[in-house]
Amino acid sequence: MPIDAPAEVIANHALSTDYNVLALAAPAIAAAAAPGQFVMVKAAFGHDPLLRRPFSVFEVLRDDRGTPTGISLLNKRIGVSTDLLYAARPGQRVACLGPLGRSFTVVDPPTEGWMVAGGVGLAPFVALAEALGTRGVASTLFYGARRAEELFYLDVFRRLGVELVLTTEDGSLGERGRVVAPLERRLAARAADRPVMIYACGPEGMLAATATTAARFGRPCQVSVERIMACGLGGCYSCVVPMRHGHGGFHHVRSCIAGPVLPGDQILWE
Amino acid sequence: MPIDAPAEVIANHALSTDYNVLALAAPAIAAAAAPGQFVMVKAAFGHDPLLRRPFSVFEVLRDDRGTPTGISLLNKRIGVSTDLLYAARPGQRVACLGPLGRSFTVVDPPTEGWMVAGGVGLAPFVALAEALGTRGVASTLFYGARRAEELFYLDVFRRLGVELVLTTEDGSLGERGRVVAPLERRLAARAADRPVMIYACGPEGMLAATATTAARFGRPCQVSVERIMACGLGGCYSCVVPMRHGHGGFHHVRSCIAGPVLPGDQILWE
Amino acid sequence: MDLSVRIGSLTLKNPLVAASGCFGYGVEYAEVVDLSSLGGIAVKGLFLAEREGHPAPRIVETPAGMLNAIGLQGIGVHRFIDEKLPELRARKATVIVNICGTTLNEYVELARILSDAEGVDALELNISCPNIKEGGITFGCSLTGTFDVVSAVRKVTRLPVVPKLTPNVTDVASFARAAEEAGADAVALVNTFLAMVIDVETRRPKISNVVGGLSGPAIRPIAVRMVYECRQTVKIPIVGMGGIAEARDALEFIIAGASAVQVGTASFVDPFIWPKLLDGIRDYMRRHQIARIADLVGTIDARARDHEWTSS
Amino acid sequence: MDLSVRIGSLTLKNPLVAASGCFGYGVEYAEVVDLSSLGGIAVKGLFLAEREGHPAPRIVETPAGMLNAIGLQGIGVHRFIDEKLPELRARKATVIVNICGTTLNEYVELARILSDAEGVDALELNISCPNIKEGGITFGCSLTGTFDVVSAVRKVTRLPVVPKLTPNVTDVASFARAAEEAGADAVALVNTFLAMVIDVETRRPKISNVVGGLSGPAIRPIAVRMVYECRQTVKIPIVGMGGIAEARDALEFIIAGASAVQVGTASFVDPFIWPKLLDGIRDYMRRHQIARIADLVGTIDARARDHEWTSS
Ligand SMILES: Cc1cc2nc3c(=O)[nH]c(=O)nc-3n(C[C@H](O)[C@H](O)[C@H](O)COP(=O)(O)OP(=O)(O)OC[C@H]3O[C@@H](n4cnc5c(N)ncnc54)[C@H](O)[C@@H]3O)c2cc1C
Ligand SMILES: Cc1cc2nc3c(=O)[nH]c(=O)nc-3n(C[C@H](O)[C@H](O)[C@H](O)COP(=O)(O)OP(=O)(O)OC[C@H]3O[C@@H](n4cnc5c(N)ncnc54)[C@H](O)[C@@H]3O)c2cc1C
Ligand SMILES: Cc1cc2nc3c(=O)[nH]c(=O)nc-3n(C[C@H](O)[C@H](O)[C@H](O)COP(=O)(O)O)c2cc1C
Ligand SMILES: Cc1cc2nc3c(=O)[nH]c(=O)nc-3n(C[C@H](O)[C@H](O)[C@H](O)COP(=O)(O)O)c2cc1C
Ligand code: FES
Ligand code: FES
Repeated sequence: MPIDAPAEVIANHALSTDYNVLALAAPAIAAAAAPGQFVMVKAAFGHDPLLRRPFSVFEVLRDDRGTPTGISLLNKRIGVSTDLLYAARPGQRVACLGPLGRSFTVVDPPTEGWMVAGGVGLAPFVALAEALGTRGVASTLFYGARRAEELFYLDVFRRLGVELVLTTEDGSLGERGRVVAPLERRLAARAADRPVMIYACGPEGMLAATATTAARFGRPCQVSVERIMACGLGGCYSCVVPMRHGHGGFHHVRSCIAGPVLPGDQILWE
Repeated sequence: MPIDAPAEVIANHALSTDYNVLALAAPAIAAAAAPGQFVMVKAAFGHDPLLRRPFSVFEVLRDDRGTPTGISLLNKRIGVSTDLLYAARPGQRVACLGPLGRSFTVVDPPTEGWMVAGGVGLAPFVALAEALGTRGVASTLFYGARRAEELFYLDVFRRLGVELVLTTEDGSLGERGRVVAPLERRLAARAADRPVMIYACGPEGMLAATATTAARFGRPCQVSVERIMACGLGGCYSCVVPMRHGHGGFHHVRSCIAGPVLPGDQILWE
Repeated sequence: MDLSVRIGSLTLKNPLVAASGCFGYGVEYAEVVDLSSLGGIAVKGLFLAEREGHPAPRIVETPAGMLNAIGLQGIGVHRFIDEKLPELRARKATVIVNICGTTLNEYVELARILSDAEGVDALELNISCPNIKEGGITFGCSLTGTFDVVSAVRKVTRLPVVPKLTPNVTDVASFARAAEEAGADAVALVNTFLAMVIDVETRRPKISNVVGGLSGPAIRPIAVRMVYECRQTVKIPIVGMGGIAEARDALEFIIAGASAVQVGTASFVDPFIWPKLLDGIRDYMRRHQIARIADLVGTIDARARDHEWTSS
Repeated sequence: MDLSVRIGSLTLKNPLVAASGCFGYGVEYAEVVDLSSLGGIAVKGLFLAEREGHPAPRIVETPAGMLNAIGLQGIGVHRFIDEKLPELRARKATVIVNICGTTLNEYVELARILSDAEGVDALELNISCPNIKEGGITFGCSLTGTFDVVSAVRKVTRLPVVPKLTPNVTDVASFARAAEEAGADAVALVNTFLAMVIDVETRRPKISNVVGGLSGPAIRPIAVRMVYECRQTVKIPIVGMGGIAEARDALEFIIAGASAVQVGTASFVDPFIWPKLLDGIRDYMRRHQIARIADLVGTIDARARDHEWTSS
């Protein structure tokens, strides 16, 4: 059952002029959250902005004894609510409902976990990398952004023993170009290798490319999709994704309850 | 010309669970403000709450050299914007437009200045008391509230040499009852005395009683009325007060530009 | 304290109903809300057949409101009866089924099928959805269409029949009257306002269907006025809605003339809203010494505070 | 960059017009706004005679909007011409006079008087004020009423005639067409939505007139849709308004089909809004390489992103 916490802002670290990490006191949500799940956050009082906004659980925060105390969000400013979350101050409260949605399915060795992140699509992967690490799964993060300064938390992934494959659009760090390119090469190179589960989160085009590439190499792929959501609970049917079924048909599933993590090969990409 | 300042909150002192004094950095407004004028304040971003709210200039704040640096507002929580202003934190900005409206006419000796304040109607009188003091006018503040804890800034008035006549509804300080009673007695007692200008601010009923009483004793009376205002500049015609004219007729004047200070004897009280 | 509300032969245990399209089929909320604690649940609009609705984006936020054009995605009446109704019954929900057709016969057919199903408590006729081209609102925007569909459904069911009116008309009260004359047990209003948001950068509408329906607090003052107008016109109960987000808002509709209210958009923002609304209403009744919520309905004191004045 | 806009024989220097009733007679704002920098000023609605309007409270705030029932307080056309027009002329304002009558003859009379006055640039016919009982909106809610009043005024004036339409109708585009057929040079829309707010503690309406007109950002998506519908229906220019608070909002109306826009409520919140709006529009035109604002009008790309799907 989701919890609605009037979560206090514990800390707000600006990572850049667009990105910040917002730490929220929400022990019950933190204790229940699985990698890939999200929360619905209301950033302001009053009716403008009106609706909550969906955010992946970025980190599960813990006290010295390892007890979950809260969660953090990786926030990217793109509009009114994300602006407010960027400017949030410690002490302030934001309504935070969760954890919601279907999480990533965490694999076991010998299967490897390959994470593919584009920009703010990094958000679910700290938690996933931890879960993979706990199970002893060898993991790789393919992570692309516009430029070096927008590749965040690399040390955290390194500390978790995650192999990093980085790309930037301007070539300022890692390979120049899109993140799907090295993924594809790696898949091609290791076609006959150990089993791999691919996890992807990022812009729709990147997800489609990742899913298609994975399918081409016969690898399973879980993608976390992003849709505009009003309720996050299956009530409004705003967040649908067309999923193939039967003989060329499709149906619309609600990504808030059937997802946000969905099997990449079943999505009817535009 | 009114100034629209994105005024930074310098300090916020809670006086009680309902009242606070909010200090705003707004040098240009502070320099221009006259006693009884008001500012239009927008307490939140976004469109809910939508409109600005009118507030009297409570204090003109000055630096060590006496240069105006800002103003303070005496705020009473009664709804959404006043709640937000009660909770405002230093560093935050509120849009503040002013100074607006017609100020009190400050008299000269030997005329005395009698101020009549009900509750938050105290707001314009710190500034007025200072102005009267500067001119050497002997002044008295008749000040009523619900209870002792809601009689604020008494020391400030004492320091300004203002005689205090206090009333509380529960009798916890000063006379029990409404503030117009001692005013009336004083008027009756001093009917043949020196000239007096009466200034009143507070609930409509108190204003009407003050104006009627003043008129009965043939004393001039300036009242600061409170109307719901959308613009504060004469644009919307929302803030009207019916003023007598001619032969039993009346017309509606806009209290934001013709007031908020109006001659008490010309208002058509309900 | 008596919170119960009568709609035709049906008694709701309290005036709070989940609005159609905003609460799935009810079962989605079973973890979050005690479904039996609600006055009723108006389930998502159902056609005879399954429908996939419009492609995303289906909603866009607007100042104090939102636009939606879901396109009535739904599982169809048969799967609803087989897959959802049993759970709703098991959870003791009061079930109001919102039905949509493209022809009069579809409404009649749906009404027949649902009248035979165990656990349906009332029918809400959606003749006001702005988001589909055929049927629906074409009935709701014509007085004879409204009259015809209500009387046709009336003939085939003993369930309470509650047509849901569109606010996109000049005189909503005349539609309430047509519904009353056709035998409706109550009228529900308002559905959403036809509206549009354009992305100026791409010059494309922000939702796939170009236009959608505006709901949420933004529309509340218009909806309250419409309920008030209908209350002056018809005798049957009114189910009021549009932007209710607090107990005070629900009370506004009740005082304007609604016997029951529905909440849609606000339950997206706060799915735990229901007990808060109920507590707020109870608190109000206590403070105002109102023993029966029915006694509050339509008690607005609407004497204009004054005539118009012309200068003397 | 060409920001000019043509309305009949009149050229506005830019598309930004102060909305009637929200800018007094213009002169109130002379200290705050360079009146000559506006595309135009629609002055407060004028009757032949002076009127005192409704008693306070005349407004109440609502979510992202406000209700008003001023009751058309005003100084009457003669005092306007004597006392305000000269200053407006001196300040080089483009003056659009919003006129109201209780009978068709009053509109005609007003039009005649104003056509003879030096400095009036256009007439906006207020046939849509929801806040007065007689006249006004009774014309605006009837197609023949709209046609009749526009053609009657048309006959007596060479000034551009711009009827202002009410949104409280089922099909606003049909009213735009009636206005066009009657010889209007443009239509302006929307006026406010009839609405109501009740104080639940007293059970009295929050404004003295019981009902009032809703304006502000809350209504914007409905207003944009209506402008879009009218654009599909008439050829004459449209003056769009309803909730514009940012350049982006103004652009939305223009892309939907408005040649000019008016701003009302938002200028209460920010009286210094005008240069900000203009800068925002200029910036947009620069970014999108639009040389003439006229080229942007009605350029919405409104192909529905998809047909409706039914399950396979
Ligand atoms: C499951 C999920 C997880 C997400 N996780 C993160 C995350 O960890 N960090 C992060 O920065 N962002 C995340 N997002 C995206 C985030 O929800 C949007 O950036 C945010 O809603 C934008 O809000 P806004 O008020 O700033 O934008 P607005 O000003 O409202 O609009 C700007 C744009 O944001 C998008 N948007 C608006 N409302 C929603 C909504 N309710 N849901 C989705 N998109 C919307 C629209 O495309 C719109 O054009 C996630 C989205 C989903 C669906
Ligand atoms: C010239 C003038 C000076 C004022 N000075 C002060 C002051 O120094 N300190 C102070 O605490 N209050 C002052 N007020 C009153 C103050 O403006 C209201 O308390 C405030 O607007 C309420 O806003 P809200 O959002 O909290 O209330 P809301 O939640 O909007 O409504 C609560 C009630 O407040 C009143 N109100 C709402 N909007 C306005 C408005 N725009 N103008 C006036 N009343 C309104 C209404 O009666 C309403 O029922 C003054 C009012 C005027 C006209
Ligand atoms: C996402 C969404 C879907 C809706 N679907 C339906 C529907 O299927 N049938 C219907 O009669 N009304 C539907 N409505 C309208 C609501 O039931 C309600 O009339 C409207 O939203 C106003 O109430 P609110 O402001 O509380 O949301 C829908 C509204 C929304 C927001
Ligand atoms: C306080 C107020 C007074 C108004 N008076 C008039 C009027 O006299 N004549 C008129 O045609 N419209 C009048 N209107 C309507 C506005 O001109 C405009 O159509 C409406 O407010 C929508 O625009 P907005 O949302 O930008 O305010 C008035 C609106 C307000 C808020
Ligand atoms: S967000 Fe409401 S159904 Fe998914
Ligand atoms: S507040 Fe707008 S005219 Fe006074």
